[in-house]
Amino acid sequence: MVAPGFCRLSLEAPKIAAAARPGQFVQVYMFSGRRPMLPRPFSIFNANPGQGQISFFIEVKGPGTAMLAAAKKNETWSLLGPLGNGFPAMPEGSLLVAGGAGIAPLVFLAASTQKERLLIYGAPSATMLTCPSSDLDLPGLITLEATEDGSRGEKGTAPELLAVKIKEASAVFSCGPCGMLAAVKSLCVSHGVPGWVSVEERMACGIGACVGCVIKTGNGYRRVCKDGPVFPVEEVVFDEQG
Amino acid sequence: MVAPGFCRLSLEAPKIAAAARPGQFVQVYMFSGRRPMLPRPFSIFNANPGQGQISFFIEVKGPGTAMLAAAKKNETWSLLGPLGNGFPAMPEGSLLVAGGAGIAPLVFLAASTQKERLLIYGAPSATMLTCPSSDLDLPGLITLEATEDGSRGEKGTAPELLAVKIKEASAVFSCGPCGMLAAVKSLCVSHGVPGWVSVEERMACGIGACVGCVIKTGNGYRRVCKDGPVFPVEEVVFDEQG
Amino acid sequence: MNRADLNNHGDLNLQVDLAGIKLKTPVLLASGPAGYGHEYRELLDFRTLGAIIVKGISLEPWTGNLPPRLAETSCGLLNAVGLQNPGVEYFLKEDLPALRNSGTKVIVNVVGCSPDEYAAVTSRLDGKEGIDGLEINISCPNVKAGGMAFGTDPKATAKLVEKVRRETELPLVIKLTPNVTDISTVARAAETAGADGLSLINTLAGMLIDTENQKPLLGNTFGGLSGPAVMPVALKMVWQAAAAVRIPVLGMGGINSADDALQFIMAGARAVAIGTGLFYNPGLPVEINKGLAGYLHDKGYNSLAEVEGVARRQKGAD
Amino acid sequence: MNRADLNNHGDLNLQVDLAGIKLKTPVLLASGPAGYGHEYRELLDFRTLGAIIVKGISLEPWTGNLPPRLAETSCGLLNAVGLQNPGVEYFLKEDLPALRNSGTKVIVNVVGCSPDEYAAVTSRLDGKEGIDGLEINISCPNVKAGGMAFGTDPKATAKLVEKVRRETELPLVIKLTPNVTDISTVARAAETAGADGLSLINTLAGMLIDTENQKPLLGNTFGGLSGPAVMPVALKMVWQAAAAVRIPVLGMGGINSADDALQFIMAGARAVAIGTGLFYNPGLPVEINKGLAGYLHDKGYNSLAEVEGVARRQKGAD
Ligand SMILES: Cc1cc2nc3c(=O)[nH]c(=O)nc-3n(C[C@H](O)[C@H](O)[C@H](O)COP(=O)(O)OP(=O)(O)OC[C@H]3O[C@@H](n4cnc5c(N)ncnc54)[C@H](O)[C@@H]3O)c2cc1C
Ligand SMILES: Cc1cc2nc3c(=O)[nH]c(=O)nc-3n(C[C@H](O)[C@H](O)[C@H](O)COP(=O)(O)OP(=O)(O)OC[C@H]3O[C@@H](n4cnc5c(N)ncnc54)[C@H](O)[C@@H]3O)c2cc1C
Ligand SMILES: Cc1cc2nc3c(=O)[nH]c(=O)nc-3n(C[C@H](O)[C@H](O)[C@H](O)COP(=O)(O)O)c2cc1C
Ligand SMILES: Cc1cc2nc3c(=O)[nH]c(=O)nc-3n(C[C@H](O)[C@H](O)[C@H](O)COP(=O)(O)O)c2cc1C
Ligand code: FES
Ligand code: FES
Repeated sequence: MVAPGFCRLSLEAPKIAAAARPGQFVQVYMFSGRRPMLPRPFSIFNANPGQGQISFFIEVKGPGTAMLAAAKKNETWSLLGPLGNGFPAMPEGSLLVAGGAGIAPLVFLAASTQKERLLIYGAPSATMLTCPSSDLDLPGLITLEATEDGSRGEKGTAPELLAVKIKEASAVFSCGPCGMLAAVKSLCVSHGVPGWVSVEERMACGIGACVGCVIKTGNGYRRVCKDGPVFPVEEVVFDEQG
Repeated sequence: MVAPGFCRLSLEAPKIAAAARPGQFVQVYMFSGRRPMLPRPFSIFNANPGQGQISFFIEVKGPGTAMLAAAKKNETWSLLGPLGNGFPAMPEGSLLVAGGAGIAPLVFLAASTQKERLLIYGAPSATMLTCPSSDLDLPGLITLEATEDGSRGEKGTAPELLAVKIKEASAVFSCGPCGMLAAVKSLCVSHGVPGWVSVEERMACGIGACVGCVIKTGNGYRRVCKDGPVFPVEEVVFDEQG
Repeated sequence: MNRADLNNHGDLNLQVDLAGIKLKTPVLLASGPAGYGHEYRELLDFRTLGAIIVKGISLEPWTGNLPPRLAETSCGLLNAVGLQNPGVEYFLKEDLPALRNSGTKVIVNVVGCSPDEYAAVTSRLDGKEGIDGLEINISCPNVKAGGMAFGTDPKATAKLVEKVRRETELPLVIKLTPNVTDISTVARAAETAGADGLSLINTLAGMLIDTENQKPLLGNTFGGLSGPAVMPVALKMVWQAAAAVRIPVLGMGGINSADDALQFIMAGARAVAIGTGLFYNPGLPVEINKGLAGYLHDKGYNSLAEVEGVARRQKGAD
Repeated sequence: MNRADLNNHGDLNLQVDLAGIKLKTPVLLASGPAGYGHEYRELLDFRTLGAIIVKGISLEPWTGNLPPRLAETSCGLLNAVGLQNPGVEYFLKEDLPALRNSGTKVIVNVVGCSPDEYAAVTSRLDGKEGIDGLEINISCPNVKAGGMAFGTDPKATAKLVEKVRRETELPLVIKLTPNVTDISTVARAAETAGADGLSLINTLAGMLIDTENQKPLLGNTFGGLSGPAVMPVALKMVWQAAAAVRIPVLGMGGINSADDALQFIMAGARAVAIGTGLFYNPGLPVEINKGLAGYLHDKGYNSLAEVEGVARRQKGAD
């Protein structure tokens, strides 16, 4: 538990740790024919190939995440990964935009380089800025916090802050709730800044076989698990369904 | 765990302990819409009104009994009971015939009096005579063990031993597998000795409402949970279905 | 406001009118699991119930099916009780008097082997004090028509409902079977023939095999599946039935929480019934009432009517 | 003999002949969950499978349904993928070549909007190297007949099967939908029209509602229920279908263990398929093979044929 309803889970998984790229995810198997039944996907929050470890940053939402939050030391979990495409290489002067639990893949991304980069981290209020600040204490990373109620950092939403900062950005990398990503998309498009977003959808196989996890894109339905989870922001179609 | 696959579970349940009569049972609630879903019925093995405790003697068969066998100290379980009719009063010179896990209600019955009584306790082999001998160490109770492979006590089945002893018996009280109870029935009927058996059937409500737990009797289908679990042996119809 | 305080539901109105029966709350006991109510009255305060629907009653006593009659499945229960019941005369004499004082409305579930038998039971129940409505269980095999259930054929359903309708002025709820290709046509047939309401679903046909003994686990081979496993199937059929008719619908099938109950109401049900859930949690009806009241309170609604069918309106399904 | 040693099944014969397709083992991958096989080959040794049944293939590419397409239920999975697929030409060019070397037999699941489309797909697949049989999914909506699935009407089923039969000599397995009043008549219609085998069940129609957003959870409103929740329903339909026809039956629906698989075989199935189980346990097919071999060994049987339908014989159901 790092904050109420959130936990950081570290696992020994040398192969995944060695192969993982920022933006990729891992399926955690529950191995049961009842809820939680399907494997649960989590972004890789941190990968340490030296120690053979990876970690997740998990928000407890239902039975699967509750089980993981209750996991004890030395328990064994079955993992499949790394899965998905991951983010492209980040250019100098990139802007990372995280909403709430969407911080997970962006921390790994931020840690993957020492280039100049700025993280905008927004949430409705201070209590939802749950990522431990030690995880954000990365060489050369500047973090700007934003809360809608002004309880920490700037008062406002992450996209509002992005609107101010985007002019100086070479590229935008974002993860968070749909509404936020939609706002990020309009900003990127209107400013002509390339952007990438990591999106979520309910998954079954997690490996591209079942076509269950699609989202609407400009190129038709695309699989989040195999074609994503990272998509060029202009490709993703956000609508009320989201 | 008192033997592999068996456990003795003691619970604080003052009201049940005070009201319980031998042959009655308790429903243990699982409170879940998935297996183990339905409450599980167990005979009262021991009731101590003074200490407000009851105990069960449980054979692990599936998910429900496995959960109970794994129960930890200070856990709370929801119980409903005592349920069912229980055995009638036991006359001097009664014979108790137990097969395997069927020992549970007969130990409570044996402990309910100091009258002269004989317990025949049979199982396929010694490892299945699982009831701790301390529980059978009751004033005035004589226990005869029987195993089919002769690994402990007499070699033979409980009914074979009963056939020898029944002539001296005033009444027979029995619990165990169907095949054994059917043999007990023929012996009681042919010797004109009154007999009572505690039978089992899958239950849902446990209180007589759903008519799910019936067995075939000379008086039509009767509910094990409400009209039983103890029936006059001549009333029960044993057939291949059992 | 604390959820635990919601027992009296504050100002919230949980009352509903089901086919002319005024219910204090929208949570009923489904026919079967609670029998004729005697036993569960000790485990559950009946005054918190909208109504109890008693177990199916036939003209003469029925003996029911060979045991075993029950089996647990993955998130479900198979039963093959076979509608064992003591017959209508016994019910009137021995069960109804106690039900009159149980603190809730009483709906009697009616079964039969022929339209004449259904009609005869209905006629015997008509006008009896303490009976607030009838639920006609049309899942019984139509003996004259090869044993398929009445409720699998819209024409047989219509005939049966018309016949029963002539015998009583009592609110008439027709209980549909889910083992059909198209629930809408059966629902419409029942409405046109004079039903005041529909209830669904009855159990889904199923079976298990005991691989040790190499034979079906239930004495009757086939049984009816209920419990959480069937909930998505039940919800879909309630959605379809509510689209097909204008009379109110009583939804049931695997309801295990207030959220499940809300799903049925948002699909178009006027009220819900709990069957299998009672076995594993006799407090479930009370929990669901509290949960529904909590939901209305939290979202600022004044009555359940405001959410009835709301998911259908959003989808433009009406 | 240790269960763990049973990987090679010793002397035991797990081979079966399904509709003329010789299968190494009686455990197949059901159509859909494993797509066209590429991805699961890394998680599962296909040589242990009787066959892979690939995901439904139509004449032209189908785009499928609006997301969300998946939802978990109590012991079940709802899916509304909507048969998204790249069409038969793409399949032949991009998917079939890899399947030829996958180490197992290949059965292609065929879908369509009209009998003509089914026939056209069948004709394109006919005679292609590496295709061992076809499974005709008759759960698709019959667009010309009001959108009810072909498989809900015995006449529409017969017409469809006859038409497809004319296009190929390949073994033809007809995949039945469980959303029908009477599976027997559909099963017989398919047999009479020329089917070599039947497979069932496809998913049960169901839905869920998101009470937070007050709308159906799936983008398509309705979806198909699969997984352990449906197993007793599937088993009963396999039992009935096996009673109705002489051609072999491939059983599926919620199989989660070797004991489940045995139940289907004892009900009369020749072989079984695993769908949803693959998602939560990719090793399930291998486990089931081992479990079946272990059962045969422990009980002294030499082949699965000795237990096929054994629970039916005991009940005198044949
Ligand atoms: C590629 C990917 C990466 C993810 N990374 C993270 C992460 O790093 N940290 C984290 O906390 N969560 C992450 N998620 C979301 C996480 O997978 C879900 O919250 C989790 O599966 C919920 O399981 P549950 O059993 O606890 O809740 P459930 O009862 O299954 O669901 C609770 C609620 O969560 C939502 N939900 C469920 N599954 C998904 C899903 N696959 N995608 C989106 N929403 C879902 C639904 O609204 C549902 O009502 C990610 C999802 C995807 C697809
Ligand atoms: C009145 C009564 C008293 C009982 N007393 C005892 C007791 O003192 N100690 C004890 O160990 N067991 C007793 N039982 C049996 C016990 O209830 C079952 O073994 C238990 O419910 C199995 O639950 P499970 O989840 O472990 O296994 P499940 O998976 O539910 O069942 C495993 C196997 O046990 C059998 N079984 C399941 N339920 C019952 C049942 N209600 N009656 C008979 N067989 C069943 C079936 O063959 C089943 O295949 C009693 C049963 C009844 C009806
Ligand atoms: C043990 C049992 C007995 C039942 N008996 C009847 C009955 O007599 N008449 C009837 O219409 N439905 C009967 N049902 C069906 C239920 O009323 C209900 O429709 C079904 O179980 C689905 O709801 P549930 O999942 O909440 O149990 C019975 C169900 C069970 C489990
Ligand atoms: C995600 C998914 C996709 C499916 N796609 C198909 C399909 O394309 N064609 C078909 O005939 N059945 C399809 N099915 C049905 C399965 O083949 C199977 O009949 C059903 O899921 C029951 O088996 P199960 O419970 O083991 O999954 C699909 C099922 C799932 C879960
Ligand atoms: S989860 Fe199966 S394709 Fe993405
Ligand atoms: S278990 Fe319901 S009547 Fe006995």
